Amino acid sequence: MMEIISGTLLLLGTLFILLSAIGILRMPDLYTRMSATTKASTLGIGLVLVGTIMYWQDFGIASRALAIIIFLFLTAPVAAHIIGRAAYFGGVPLWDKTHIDELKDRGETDGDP
Amino acid sequence: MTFLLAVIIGVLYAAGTYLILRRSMVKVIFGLIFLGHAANLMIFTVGRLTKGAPAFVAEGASGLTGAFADPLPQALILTAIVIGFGVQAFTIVLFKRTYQTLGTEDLDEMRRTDQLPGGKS
Amino acid sequence: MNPFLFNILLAIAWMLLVGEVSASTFTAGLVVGYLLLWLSRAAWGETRYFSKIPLVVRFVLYFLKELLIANLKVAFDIVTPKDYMEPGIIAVPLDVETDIEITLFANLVTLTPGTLSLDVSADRTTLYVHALYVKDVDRFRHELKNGLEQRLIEVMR
Amino acid sequence: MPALIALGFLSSALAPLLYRRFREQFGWIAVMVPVLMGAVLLSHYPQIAAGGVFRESVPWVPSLGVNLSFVLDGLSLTFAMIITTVGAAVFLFAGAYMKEYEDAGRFFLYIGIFMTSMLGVVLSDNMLLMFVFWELTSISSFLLIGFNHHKESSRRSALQALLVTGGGGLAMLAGILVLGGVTGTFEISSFYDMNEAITAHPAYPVIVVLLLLGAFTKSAQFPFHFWLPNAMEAPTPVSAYLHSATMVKAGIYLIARMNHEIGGTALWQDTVMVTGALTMLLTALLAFSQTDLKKLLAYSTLSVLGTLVMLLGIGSRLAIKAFFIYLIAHSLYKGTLFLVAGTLDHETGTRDVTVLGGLRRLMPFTTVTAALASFSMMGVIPLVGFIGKETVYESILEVQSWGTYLIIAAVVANAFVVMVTLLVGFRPFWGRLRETPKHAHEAPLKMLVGPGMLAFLGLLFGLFPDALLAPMLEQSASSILSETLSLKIKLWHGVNLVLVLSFVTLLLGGVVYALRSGLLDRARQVSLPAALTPSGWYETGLNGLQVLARWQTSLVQNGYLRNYIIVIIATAIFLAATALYQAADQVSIAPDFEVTFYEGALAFIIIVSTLILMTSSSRLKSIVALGVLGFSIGIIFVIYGAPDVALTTFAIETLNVILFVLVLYRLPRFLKLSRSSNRVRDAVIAASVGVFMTMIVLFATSFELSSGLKEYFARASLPEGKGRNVVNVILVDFRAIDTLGEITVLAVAALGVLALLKLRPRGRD
Amino acid sequence: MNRIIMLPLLIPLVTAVAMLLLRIRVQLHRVLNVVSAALSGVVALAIFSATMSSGVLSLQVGGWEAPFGISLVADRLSAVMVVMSALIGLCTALYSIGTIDEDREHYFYHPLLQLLLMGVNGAFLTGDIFNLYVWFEVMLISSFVLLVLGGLPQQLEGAIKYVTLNLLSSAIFLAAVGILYGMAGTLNMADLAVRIPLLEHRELLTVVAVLFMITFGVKAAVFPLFFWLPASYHTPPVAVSAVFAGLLTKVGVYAIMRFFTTVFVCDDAAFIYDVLLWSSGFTMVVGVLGAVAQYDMRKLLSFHIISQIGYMIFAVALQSPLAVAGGLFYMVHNIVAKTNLFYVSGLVKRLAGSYCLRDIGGLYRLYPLFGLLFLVPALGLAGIPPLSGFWAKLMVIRAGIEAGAWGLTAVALSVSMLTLFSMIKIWNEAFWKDDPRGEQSADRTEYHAIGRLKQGMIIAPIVVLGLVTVVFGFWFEPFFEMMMLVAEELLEPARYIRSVTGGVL
Amino acid sequence: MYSVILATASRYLLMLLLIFSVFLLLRGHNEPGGGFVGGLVAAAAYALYFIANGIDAARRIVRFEPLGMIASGLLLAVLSTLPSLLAGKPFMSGIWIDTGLGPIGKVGTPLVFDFGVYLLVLGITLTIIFSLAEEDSKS
Amino acid sequence: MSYMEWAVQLSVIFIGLSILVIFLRLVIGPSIEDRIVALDLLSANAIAFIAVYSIQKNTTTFLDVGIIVALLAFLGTVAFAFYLGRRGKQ
Ligand code: NA
Ligand code: NA
Repeated sequence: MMEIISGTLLLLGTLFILLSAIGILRMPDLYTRMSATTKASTLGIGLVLVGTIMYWQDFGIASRALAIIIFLFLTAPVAAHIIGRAAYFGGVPLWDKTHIDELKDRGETDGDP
Repeated sequence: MTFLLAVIIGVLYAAGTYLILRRSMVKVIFGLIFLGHAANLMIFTVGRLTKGAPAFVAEGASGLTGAFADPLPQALILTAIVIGFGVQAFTIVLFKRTYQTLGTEDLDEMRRTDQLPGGKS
Repeated sequence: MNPFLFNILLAIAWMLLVGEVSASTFTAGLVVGYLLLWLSRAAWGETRYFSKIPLVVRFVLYFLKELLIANLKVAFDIVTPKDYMEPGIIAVPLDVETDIEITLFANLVTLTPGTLSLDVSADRTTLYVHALYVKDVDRFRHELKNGLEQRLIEVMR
Repeated sequence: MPALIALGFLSSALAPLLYRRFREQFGWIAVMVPVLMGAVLLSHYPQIAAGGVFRESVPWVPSLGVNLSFVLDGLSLTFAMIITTVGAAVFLFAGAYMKEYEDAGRFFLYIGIFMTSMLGVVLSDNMLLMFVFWELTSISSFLLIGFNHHKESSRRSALQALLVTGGGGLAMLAGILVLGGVTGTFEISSFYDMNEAITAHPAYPVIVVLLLLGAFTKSAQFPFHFWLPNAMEAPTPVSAYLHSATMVKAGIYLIARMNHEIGGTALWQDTVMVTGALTMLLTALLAFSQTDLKKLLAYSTLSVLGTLVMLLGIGSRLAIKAFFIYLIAHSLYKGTLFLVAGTLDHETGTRDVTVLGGLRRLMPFTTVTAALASFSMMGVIPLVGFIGKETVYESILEVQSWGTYLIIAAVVANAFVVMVTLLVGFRPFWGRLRETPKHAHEAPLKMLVGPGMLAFLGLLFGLFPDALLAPMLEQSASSILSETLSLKIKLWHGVNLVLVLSFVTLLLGGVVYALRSGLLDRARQVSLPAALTPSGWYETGLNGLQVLARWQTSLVQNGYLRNYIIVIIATAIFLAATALYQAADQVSIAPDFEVTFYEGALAFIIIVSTLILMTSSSRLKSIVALGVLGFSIGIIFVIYGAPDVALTTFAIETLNVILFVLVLYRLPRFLKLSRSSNRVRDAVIAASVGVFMTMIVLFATSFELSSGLKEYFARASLPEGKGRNVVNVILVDFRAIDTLGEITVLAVAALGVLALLKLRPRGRD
Repeated sequence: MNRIIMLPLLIPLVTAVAMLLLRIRVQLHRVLNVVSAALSGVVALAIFSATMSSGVLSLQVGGWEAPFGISLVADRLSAVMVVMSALIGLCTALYSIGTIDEDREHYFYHPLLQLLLMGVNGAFLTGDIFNLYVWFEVMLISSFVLLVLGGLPQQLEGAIKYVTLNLLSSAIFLAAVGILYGMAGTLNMADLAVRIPLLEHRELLTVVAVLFMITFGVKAAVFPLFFWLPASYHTPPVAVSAVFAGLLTKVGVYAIMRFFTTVFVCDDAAFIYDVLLWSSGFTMVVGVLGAVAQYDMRKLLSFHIISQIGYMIFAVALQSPLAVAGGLFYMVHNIVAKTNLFYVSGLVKRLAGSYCLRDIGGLYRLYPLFGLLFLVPALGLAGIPPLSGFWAKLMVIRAGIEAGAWGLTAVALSVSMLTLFSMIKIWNEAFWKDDPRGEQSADRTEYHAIGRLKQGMIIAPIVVLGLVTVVFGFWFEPFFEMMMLVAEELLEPARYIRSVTGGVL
Repeated sequence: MYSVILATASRYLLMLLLIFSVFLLLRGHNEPGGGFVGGLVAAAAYALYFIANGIDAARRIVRFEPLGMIASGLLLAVLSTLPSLLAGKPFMSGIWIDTGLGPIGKVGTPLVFDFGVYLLVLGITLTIIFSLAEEDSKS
Repeated sequence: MSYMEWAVQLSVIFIGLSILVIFLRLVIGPSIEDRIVALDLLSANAIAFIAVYSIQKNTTTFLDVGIIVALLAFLGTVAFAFYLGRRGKQ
């Protein structure tokens, strides 16, 4: 039973990962790529790791896998944020169909502390 | 995979060699890093490969049995990697200082310490 | 004494009683301790330690749901050849105030697919969000504020 | 004798101190050393004359066959007496002559070292010991020739003398070592009886050539003669002592000393004789156009040295007898004349014969001394020079095959020597008085005693040759020849062919002298082109050496880092490929071709990111590629069961990124700097390295490795190393000292970074 | 007793750590440096006498028996080298006090010197081929930092080449160690010596040997692998140049000796000896011609290092006891004389204001005794009897003649001529020639500005090393016997192997 | 380049990473990890903090002079060799004490050695990063 | 072949494919930010691979590597962003 759940989680997770990979290839600009795929992969890894926890059913493994999940959920958005911000202020162009940009008018960052 | 690794090692050595022959200092650093990777992989491969069986003694066992990866090349590589890191960090900073001081990163312009005074070659 | 700290002390006590120093006994001690503390919550007077835990759990569940739905939406867009996206960068006025609140909110926004926190204004009153599906700007703003931000404030304060 | 040598060096070392203290009277102090040494050696005269030989040996480096072995026999006593006698005269003379030099104390140090070393050469009974002293004479000669070191010509001449004699010395060293290899010993007395064994040995020609190179350079034989006239840059006492009476005779001493041991063959005798004869004739002719007193004397010295060598080459009993008489005669009169030249220079301020004249009234004693020596030099009865020349002619006439040529050459050479004598010994004193830079008057006593004594000895030996010279010469000659001689030396042989030749010589000399002033200018013009003269060869060689050195250095050390790398790599590949080729028939490979999907993907990623890195001109792109590469390699370590290595790889890759990021944007964008031809060349080199390493890996993994170590670590890690992570146990326990070294490297690297970034140059060395 | 072997590693390390903890007290660094160097000297002598009397000392670090852990081994060769490193260490510690500026001292000059010595000693004492790599790296990184310390443009420029080429050689070393382990399954030198002759798959042995030879050849600066040396050795402060000149290349020579006489003794090594012989001839000639071309005193001396390495390699490759002993003594003598000449060059700079021989002169007139201090090492280096170099030359030449290596012997002799020539060039230019800038005052130089104590610290090492050169020359017999004992032991690796493996293997 | 999001996150991540680094150090003898990786992770934590908050802030939170860490790390490594000498065992032999404390387990000189490695690696990495960053912020 | 084995095999293939696709984005860029995002994603894939591989090889030791990868990948990304911020300022 656990094997079935675990195996399915693995497949589901890796599928999400593959999806995000296709996403990063297909999406039109950097922001849409990031927007779409960073978390897809985060979710995918999460699922894979849950599958791993199910498979081993060992506390030590579970704690390590959980640590990875927690860490990923903590860091992935931060990473996406700073790259996105750097890209925006560094002049990486938006997709043509981006119909609204409320940041453009402000145009300055909050600077160094 | 041994074959593939041998090819990878060859590629890394070739790339490292090519890069340390460049005139740009940064490329030379990349070349040295490549040579380091190549040497580490080489030690690893030549020490014979064992897939997926790290040299950890299981709980309750007193020693390793069955197939397991040779721990010695790993220890050697670890030492070499760490040493390589230290040396590389120093080298990177050295190159940076050199660039700042001499105002060029073209190695062809760094020939004064070799040349005979007044002589051109 | 802070009930949280005491909970930890209880867990350690449990560990010693069981006579096994391990992570699993410690976790068990935590759960047992929480239950005991909850049972005797009257003794602790005015504290939000006990109402917080269920709130957090609810928030996490809400978030996971949002995550899954948004992911599927994006996934659909990825695997189908036609693009349904109408991306834009929206300024979202913030009600959250402290660093940790802002950070959490921004991160949660980012984690939900389709949105990405690009920047926080220097006066910390506005979050700029890049979103994939912005049909109506004001509605988008409203949903974000009433949904995620409101629940977050609940948990945090 | 070791004590005597030690005393010599010790007293030399004291000279500068004593000189400072007793400046005025130093000549009298200095002269005590040669006098004392001479006296000590002379005290053995009775026994030596009776055929005794004194040997003393103190082990020095016995394992190498080098001992402080000394021998005092007739031959060495003769030379030793020349050294001490002329030494005494020169020291006394120099005490006054050198006063105008500020560092005269050092002069006595050097000349003292020289004298002692020279005594060492002639007293050594060990070839290597002799070589040691030999080299010391070269060095002290160098220091003395360059004594006027502010003059460039002095420095050049000193260097020239050192290089020529030093180079010959090295050949001699090789010869000695080969000889030692043949005989098994370096003790000269030990191979006294080995002549047959040595001459029959296949290495014999090598020995002869090498030893003679040493002798000929030291004794300034053609074509190595050119350094000697140039050595006249030295203060005159040095010229009198080293470059006329003693040091230049070291080579002659060597030939004489070795004659019995390795001579007797056509190779030895003919080489020596022909070289000597050539030197005798050519250098005498070269004297023709000289005007400097010392140069004139130097060329006549060369001619005499040639004669002496030639006599040794003739090697007959008569020739050896002539050799000794001529040797002594020459040392006495030439020493005198050099000192006279020194006196003239000192008193008049010039050494140019063409501007000197009529000094006989102002310098009567010098005039007499010069005349005495000159008569001896010209071979006029009753001076010892007369006997010398008579015997020389006599012995040449005995020579069978070459005799006629040799006698003509000898007469011509001697005629030129006569010319020199007339120029140096008479012309400055006779005729009308001429203006000189300094106002001349008679030299002080200290400068007169030495030359006077030497000249007087020449007369004495001429008058009583049989009593004074014969006994010692008998013993000397028997050191050279294998038989005991009984010599009779007579002043007057009666009227015979030899006497006629003596007259012809004088007559011819007079004619040459008379013709000289008319021909002088023309003679100067016909100087040979540099390419044809040995000194030209020397100059060309020296310049060529410099040019070659510069060319080679700028070729090899060209400053291009990549050239250096290419050479190193090419050398490695060439040698390794050669080695591999030699073992090619045994090589076999059995690679494992099995590849899973993810391994293939990994390899693909590694190779593509490598290509990106090699071609990219964007810095950041390169670093991203480097990151991908590092992570991929890390994954390989994961796949093959090396989690610790993988961890470390990941950690270091990330730190590298941080480092690069902090450093990189200070650096310029990559430029394509190399020419495309260079790129092709580099690609070929790189590819060969890659192929080579791939092959090595395949070969090395073609068989099972049975390493007891792997199993041992697996067994001992937990029970003895107390750890389950075998790799970590190796790192912190089994091979902890590796790790200690490793962290030391890290610490130093950090210090280096700190110093590089914080310590700013302030223009120090 | 054999525990004493670790002290040449520990003493410098502990000293360096102490210095780093006491960072501000630079004066204390100086004292510590000297004390530590002196202590190392005592230890080195103790090790030396122990190896002379009771044979090979070995220490299994961590108590792990031989091929499994790492062995430190002191045989006579190692002991001699450790003594030399201590001597140079002590002299340089003194000389540094007189010549190193306080900025550099503040940026770890003294601890770096100690760690350099630690690396050098480690290389001399280790009995494990990978551990040798580690000590090489310790030595290298210390030398890198010492080389650039101060950050002058020419230092940086020289360091770029020095660093790159040495890293290249390290990469080759690492590869060679890896392949060797892959073939023989061990890293212990004694164990390797036992296993290599018995290997079944030996086709790569010569290739591995070539790689090792290239690595050590680069370190030793043999032809054509020496380029890093003349590019850099003249750029750092002269005390650093001196210790580099004395010790670093000799570590390469030591490694060649060790590897190709103890570890790698089989028919496959014949190829290496041939290559070494060829290389030695070129090394002698190219090095000395390089010196002839130079007018910068330190550059001139640097090229001479190369030339003299040629003699050592020549001797080592001949492999007879006399040759090896000769090569060894050549090395010992050269360490002393060459270091001393660099010290002298520093003094020349401080007295005359420049290293460039064209620009200076008149030293002999002003400082005649200094002339003597120069002549001793210079003539010693040129092999003028009875100074140390004469015996070294004598042994090597004799060994060459005995081996019938006529051509190379002739080369060696001619090169010694050119050595003399370039030493005399220094003498003529710096000492005898008048100063081209006109008369200089004798007491207004950089040297006279530094005070009595520092002056003494400059002079003392020059005098000490000069005396060593003289003592070697005059009392050569005991040293000769010593060198022969060392060579015999080296050529008879069984004793080394027995000591390390305890006779187990 | 300051981002309130990154700065806030870095404060929490710092603690997380530091704990993890100690964890890696302590069980490196039995599981993957060890002093070297532990030290690198700790350094990474401070590096992160530096990037998020600037060099001065990072300097402030590192309580010890990095150079001192290097020296102490080396010192510890050297000191770990002393017990073997006092116990009369071969140089650098491991000496072990059983603490009886479950997760900590046996404590021995190799652990002390590994801790030395940890400190040193942390020290050198900080030295390198901080001095580069300082030079960077100066110009 | 059990379901689990089958699932693991397939998962590895998914990850492998995904890695190749992401790598393609890394190669083509076009902006440096694209490459950095791709690199970040690659390391996420590496974590997944490590998890699946540890099941395939039935060893648990690799999971620790996963933690480190997660951690360091983040740091790397931050460092790149730091650089980009610097570059933007210049
Ligand atoms: Na991430
Ligand atoms: Na570890």
